[in-house]
Amino acid sequence: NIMERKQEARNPFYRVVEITDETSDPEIWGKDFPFQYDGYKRTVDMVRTRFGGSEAFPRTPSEADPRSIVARSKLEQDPRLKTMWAGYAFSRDYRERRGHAYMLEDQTYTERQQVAQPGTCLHCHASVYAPYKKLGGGDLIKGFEKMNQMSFKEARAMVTHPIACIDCHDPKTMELRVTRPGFLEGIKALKAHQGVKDYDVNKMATRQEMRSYVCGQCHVEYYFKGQEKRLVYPWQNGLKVDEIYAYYQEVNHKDWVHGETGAPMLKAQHPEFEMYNQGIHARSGVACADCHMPYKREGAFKVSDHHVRSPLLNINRACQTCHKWPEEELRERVNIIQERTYQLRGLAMNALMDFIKDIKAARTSGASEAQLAKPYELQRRAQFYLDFIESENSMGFHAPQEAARILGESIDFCRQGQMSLRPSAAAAVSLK
Amino acid sequence: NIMERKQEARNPFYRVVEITDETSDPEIWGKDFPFQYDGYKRTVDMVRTRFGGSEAFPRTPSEADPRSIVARSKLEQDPRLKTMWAGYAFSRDYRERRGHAYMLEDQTYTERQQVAQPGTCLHCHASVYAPYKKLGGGDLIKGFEKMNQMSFKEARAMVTHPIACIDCHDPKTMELRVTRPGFLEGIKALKAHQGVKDYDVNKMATRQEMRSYVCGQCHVEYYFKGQEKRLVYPWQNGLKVDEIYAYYQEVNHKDWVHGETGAPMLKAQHPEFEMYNQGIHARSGVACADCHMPYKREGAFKVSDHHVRSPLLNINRACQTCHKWPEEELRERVNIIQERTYQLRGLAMNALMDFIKDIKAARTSGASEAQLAKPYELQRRAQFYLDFIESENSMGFHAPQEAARILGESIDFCRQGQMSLRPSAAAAVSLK
Amino acid sequence: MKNAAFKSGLVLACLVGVAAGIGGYTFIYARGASYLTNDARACANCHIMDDHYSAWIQSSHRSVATCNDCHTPKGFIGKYATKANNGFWHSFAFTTGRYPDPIRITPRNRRIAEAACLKCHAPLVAEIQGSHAGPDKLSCIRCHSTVGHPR
Ligand code: HEC
Ligand code: HEC
Ligand code: HEC
Ligand code: HEC
Ligand code: HEC
Ligand code: HEC
Ligand code: HEC
Ligand code: HEC
Ligand code: HEC
Ligand code: HEC
Ligand code: HEC
Ligand code: HEC
Ligand code: HEC
Ligand code: HEC
Ligand SMILES: [Ca+2]
Ligand SMILES: [Ca+2]
Repeated sequence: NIMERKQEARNPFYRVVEITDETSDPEIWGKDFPFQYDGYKRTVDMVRTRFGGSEAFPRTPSEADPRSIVARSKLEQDPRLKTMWAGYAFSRDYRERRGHAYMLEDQTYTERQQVAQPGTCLHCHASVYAPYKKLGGGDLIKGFEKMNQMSFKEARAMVTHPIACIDCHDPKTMELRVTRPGFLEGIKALKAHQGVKDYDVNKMATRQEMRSYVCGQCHVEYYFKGQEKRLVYPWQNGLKVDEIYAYYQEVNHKDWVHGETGAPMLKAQHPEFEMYNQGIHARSGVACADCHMPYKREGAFKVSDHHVRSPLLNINRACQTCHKWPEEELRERVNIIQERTYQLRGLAMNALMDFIKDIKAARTSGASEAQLAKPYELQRRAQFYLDFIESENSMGFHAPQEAARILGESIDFCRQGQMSLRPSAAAAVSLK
Repeated sequence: NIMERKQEARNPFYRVVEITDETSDPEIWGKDFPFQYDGYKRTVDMVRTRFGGSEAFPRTPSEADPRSIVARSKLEQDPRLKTMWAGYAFSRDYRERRGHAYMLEDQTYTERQQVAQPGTCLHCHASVYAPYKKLGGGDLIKGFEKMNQMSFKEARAMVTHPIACIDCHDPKTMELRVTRPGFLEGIKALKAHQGVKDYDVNKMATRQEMRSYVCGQCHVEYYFKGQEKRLVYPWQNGLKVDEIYAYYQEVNHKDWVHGETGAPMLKAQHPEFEMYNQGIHARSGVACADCHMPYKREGAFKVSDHHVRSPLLNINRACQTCHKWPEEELRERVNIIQERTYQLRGLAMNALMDFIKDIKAARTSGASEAQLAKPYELQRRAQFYLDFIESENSMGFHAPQEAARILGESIDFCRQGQMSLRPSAAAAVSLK
Repeated sequence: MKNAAFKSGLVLACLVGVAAGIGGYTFIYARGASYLTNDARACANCHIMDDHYSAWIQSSHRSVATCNDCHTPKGFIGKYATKANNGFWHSFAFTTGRYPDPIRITPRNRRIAEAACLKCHAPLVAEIQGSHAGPDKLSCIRCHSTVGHPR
């Protein structure tokens, strides 16, 4: 009713409880900000879209894994993934992502844990801000470094909540802030590369940038560096797949050795932030939050929808502020982009399977390490490029042409790799 | 002065001379529509952009070719094109397109004419509307069929002007109309495929559609069918490259036999209309004319800029009404799309060169027709896909992701073709 | 569909005088009288029009066209009929909070806005309009949708 509406308009931030920099529990924050808290809680919803969202699969809880509902297994949807990641934990269990509410339990119970994992993992799956500071005696980075070196089990005992308000917000001003060392250091390296010295994201970023940076804290490619298992975002040369690959070549890192070919491999994980930055929306200053947390009218004032989810489940608010097209049309536009990406991804996947088969054949017919050097480098590269799209969660939408370009190159690397293992068409005859 | 403007305003189409359906000469139309005529004449300008526009190259006129200025040779820019089109007229002379004013002379004097060409060619390079009707005794289609079967020389004598007003406009109402049999029949076949019976473009198209269809009269892929050299637009299955290729397979057409490999080839030509239709602008109802003939203020009126050219030479009018970004930013956006396309196009071109080399090698080392069947089909397909982007004149802009997807597939076809010519990695050893 | 039936049902209810209840209160409260003026601020009485108001302030038209110039048709009758219609539905929607967000222009009001351009620009576009009529008339909004309030 109108009376209320005018009321609300006057005092948006009416506090009932005090919140400190130690308050991890979102329920407490929720007392002051009920609208946001309500949205936040709704991230438990599981609804599918053609390529996104998530689907609830019931399972019988076990001692080891008490979850009665999990997201769909990507490995079962496309068994080629098992060959792609042979010898790596991802070949055991890899599922569709789902809402933020699940991040901690999904990480705790994934079968990937059957391989010993470090405490580092929690950086992106739990509300670690307060725990880090506690562990570091007030020093965030120290705490981060300590937890990285613990075992997952050990570290897991120190956290309680999945991502919470405190991980993105300053409790006093409610302004956005970056709390993740991985991003603090990653963006600093990136800016340095771009010629900006000593970049401090929390001091120097614009508000609109922060609306993406808070997501970039986790939705990025990463690796664990050295014995200290330090979490590093490989952005020193830039955010493009080619620049990231170049970085890994320089530091000569490998995540694992391929189980079927023996090549030194790299795993790409959810480079949403990197791919988004190659797209037209990023260039247009559109932030992750604009689409994934669009404004929502609650009474007289607008709040950000904290039910972070697929924008396709919320097209009116997520897209129609900027695009006056009917909902159906917008859905179809996304669909065209995603289907195109999916088709090319399928071709790249086939090329990779052929290539892996060839390397295996070459090894069994006694190819030397020297002969395998080139194929190995090509598999490493082809697969990283393909994985960069496979593990990116928008099926190409965040940067349609770039996604297609990367897949095209991946195909080329695979096929050239196969070629390098075969005698030339002419030579074939003169072979012994 | 104001008084006059008011005058003009009341009857925009104030005529000083009468124009009939036989009036081919644009100068006469220009008396009634000076603004449009002025723009039309300016298509002689030659200005470059990174990938478009055109550049004036002086040459010493000869008996055979009196032109003192020509556009840059694409064959010299990238000699791989000569190998790609070996054995076909395009390997002799292929230049950058330039303004409409040049269409007739460029066609008349291209060295491609050293191979006998049919009268059909004129369909898209001259104002043939009146000549067709004359030749057909009032029947456009009859005239078209007759001219197709003449030699180029013979037919050339029947036309005087490059494209003129009459080719796109109804002289009475000045409304747009399609005058080209190739498009009339092509769009009819396409609509039939989409379930629309007896489609008559001049009766059934919306005005906005016509703002693209008039361009689709010529900026399309085509081939000459049978002995009658009938001009046909291969749209029976749709406008996508895959659908067009499928059509050529069905009618089992070939443009020429490849000079170095002996494969039965297809040539793709300027599929602007087809590619544009795969892009976001077409979906958004943006017409060719919106970007290539944007409105322009002339005195008291807005008129369509009849200086048809690269929008990058006119970003302010061509783009900024819809996109409120700075001119530099818009140029950069196009550049990013085009550079990405260009990079992938380079990779596809290399793949094709490798493939052609392999087929040649296989032939010299005595491969049988049977062994060559598969490589031939793959070269035909790979090359048609690559050519579909190479000969499309926006370097990917009209449909960025689709362009990348097509190039990605082209690479895959080439590399698989190479593979098909080589013994398997394992088999290699057991070879004799 | 359901919504439509609902609306008509409500229109009836108003005739019976319920409107005097909610509608009436809103009318006075939201300075309904000013709704009948050409003052753009009248529209901004509703916070949900704020965005458009502040955008309009920055638009090329702020000094030349008010909301009503673009959102009401030519002529006295049409103008006030539309105002009554929008006024009622906007008040109603506002009071009940039943409306799409972001707000979407209705086809009717879109046509009105289209036509409004010609109120002032007819001469300028006479030539590009040419002999076209009806659905084939040039849509201005296709290219100039933001002249009144940039997005
Ligand atoms: C212009 C709108 C837009 C922007 C900006 C955007 N996204 Fe997305 N995002 C989408 C769409 C559309 C999808 C596809 C959703 C689907 O397939 O259901 C998507 C998918 C995703 C997914 C998978 C969601 C799911 O339900 O599976 C994640 C995760 C994601 N985006 C994160 C990000 C991050 C992080 C950023 C910023 C770095 C970002 N997005 C920027 C529109 C956007
Ligand atoms: C602390 C790390 C972290 C931060 C910060 C973060 N995310 Fe996530 N996000 C995750 C994890 C982990 C998952 C997967 C949870 C699971 O599958 O159990 C996820 C899932 C998602 C999904 C998929 C939801 C679904 O229903 O499928 C979307 C969309 C998403 N995040 C977007 C965002 C956006 C937008 C932001 C910033 C506003 C953001 N995330 C910030 C870690 C994070
Ligand atoms: C840099 C941030 C980051 C780190 C570090 C990280 N994750 Fe995640 N994780 C994410 C994001 C973002 C998602 C959601 C997007 C997706 O599923 O691709 C996710 C999804 C998941 C999921 C659900 C989907 C799936 O893969 O089955 C599991 C399980 C998971 N992570 C386990 C782990 C484990 C185990 C580790 C440590 C070895 C780890 N994560 C480290 C960010 C991270
Ligand atoms: C993944 C990051 C993330 C988490 C977690 C998060 N928020 Fe936010 N929140 C945002 C973003 C992004 C905005 C928009 C800020 C801006 O526009 O400057 C926002 C805005 C807000 C605002 C300002 C008003 C509004 O709605 O725009 C409040 C209040 C708020 N959040 C409260 C909360 C509370 C309470 C929680 C926990 C229940 C929470 N947030 C959790 C990202 C987050
Ligand atoms: C805050 C504004 C904003 C939001 C929100 C937004 N977009 Fe966009 N979108 C843009 C801009 C700006 C462009 C670039 C074209 C331009 O400059 O007009 C664009 C371009 C696009 C394109 C064409 C580019 C391409 O990659 O093909 C598509 C499709 C698109 N948006 C879909 C969406 C969808 C779907 C959503 C919601 C999930 C969305 N947009 C949300 C502003 C936005
Ligand atoms: C949204 C704007 C837009 C639309 C719509 C559009 N084009 Fe283009 N077109 C461009 C741009 C930008 C280029 C690149 C120009 C350059 O590289 O200098 C281009 C390039 C071209 C070129 C090469 C021009 C040159 O100078 O080399 C031709 C020919 C062309 N377009 C024809 C068409 C046709 C025919 C249609 C409709 C079927 C069409 N275009 C639709 C924007 C557009
Ligand atoms: C009768 C056939 C025909 C029609 C109709 C036609 N074109 Fe062309 N167009 C050509 C030919 C032929 C050339 C190349 C001329 C040359 O290179 O000598 C050309 C060149 C161009 C160029 C390149 C100009 C430059 O400076 O590089 C553009 C842009 C273009 N056309 C756009 C259009 C648009 C837009 C339309 C419709 C409004 C259109 N054309 C209608 C045949 C046609
Ligand atoms: C279906 C319409 C169409 C037909 C038929 C056609 N052209 Fe063209 N031609 C074009 C268009 C459009 C362009 C400009 C775009 C480009 O250059 O790719 C062009 C460009 C040219 C050019 C200038 C650029 C170049 O290729 O060097 C020459 C020369 C030319 N055509 C010769 C011919 C000859 C000879 C024939 C007959 C064998 C012919 N054309 C048949 C539409 C056509
Ligand atoms: C390649 C096609 C083409 C040619 C050739 C052409 N026009 Fe146009 N003309 C157009 C298009 C497209 C429009 C926009 C029509 C519409 O919006 O309905 C147009 C519009 C017009 C208009 C309406 C007012 C305006 O400017 O929008 C006039 C008058 C006109 N042209 C005169 C001419 C004259 C005179 C010539 C010859 C000197 C000519 N045209 C040649 C395509 C062409
Ligand atoms: C009549 C309106 C109109 C004109 C003129 C226009 N555009 Fe667009 N453009 C759009 C629409 C609509 C979209 C799709 C996104 C959306 O819905 O906002 C778009 C999308 C884009 C995109 C993003 C899609 C992609 O392929 O990455 C770019 C870049 C773009 N336009 C550039 C241009 C350039 C450059 C010009 C001028 C040569 C131009 N546009 C002319 C309306 C227009
Ligand atoms: C009583 C509060 C209020 C006032 C005063 C108001 N509006 Fe609105 N307006 C609304 C609401 C609520 C909506 C959403 C209605 C819907 O979409 O059903 C709306 C929607 C609109 C729309 C888009 C939906 C449609 O009906 O086409 C337009 C246009 C509009 N208003 C213009 C105006 C103009 C012009 C004025 C001033 C003459 C004005 N409004 C004054 C509350 C108001
Ligand atoms: C110069 C003309 C013009 C003026 C002045 C103008 N508008 Fe609009 N308005 C439009 C047009 C055109 C649209 C339709 C935009 C579209 O559909 O893309 C529109 C749409 C709207 C909408 C529907 C939502 C949307 O954005 O599409 C609202 C609400 C609205 N106007 C309110 C107002 C208010 C309030 C004012 C005065 C502060 C105002 N307008 C002034 C032309 C104008
Ligand atoms: C009440 C009269 C009036 C109405 C109604 C009106 N205009 Fe205008 N418009 C003007 C005047 C006067 C100017 C010149 C103002 C200036 O130069 O800043 C103008 C300027 C413009 C301009 C050039 C400045 C710019 O924003 O690019 C455009 C385009 C325009 N109008 C389009 C429209 C469209 C489209 C509509 C309908 C949605 C419309 N106008 C409705 C009076 C009007
Ligand atoms: C296809 C895009 C398009 C459409 C549709 C369109 N315009 Fe424009 N309009 C333009 C462009 C481009 C300019 C800039 C012309 C210039 O700068 O010379 C313009 C300029 C204008 C101006 C400012 C003229 C000046 O310089 O003062 C007005 C007023 C205007 N248009 C009104 C309209 C009206 C009214 C309609 C509908 C009948 C309309 N426009 C339809 C593209 C369009
Ligand atoms: Ca990694
Ligand atoms: Ca052809």
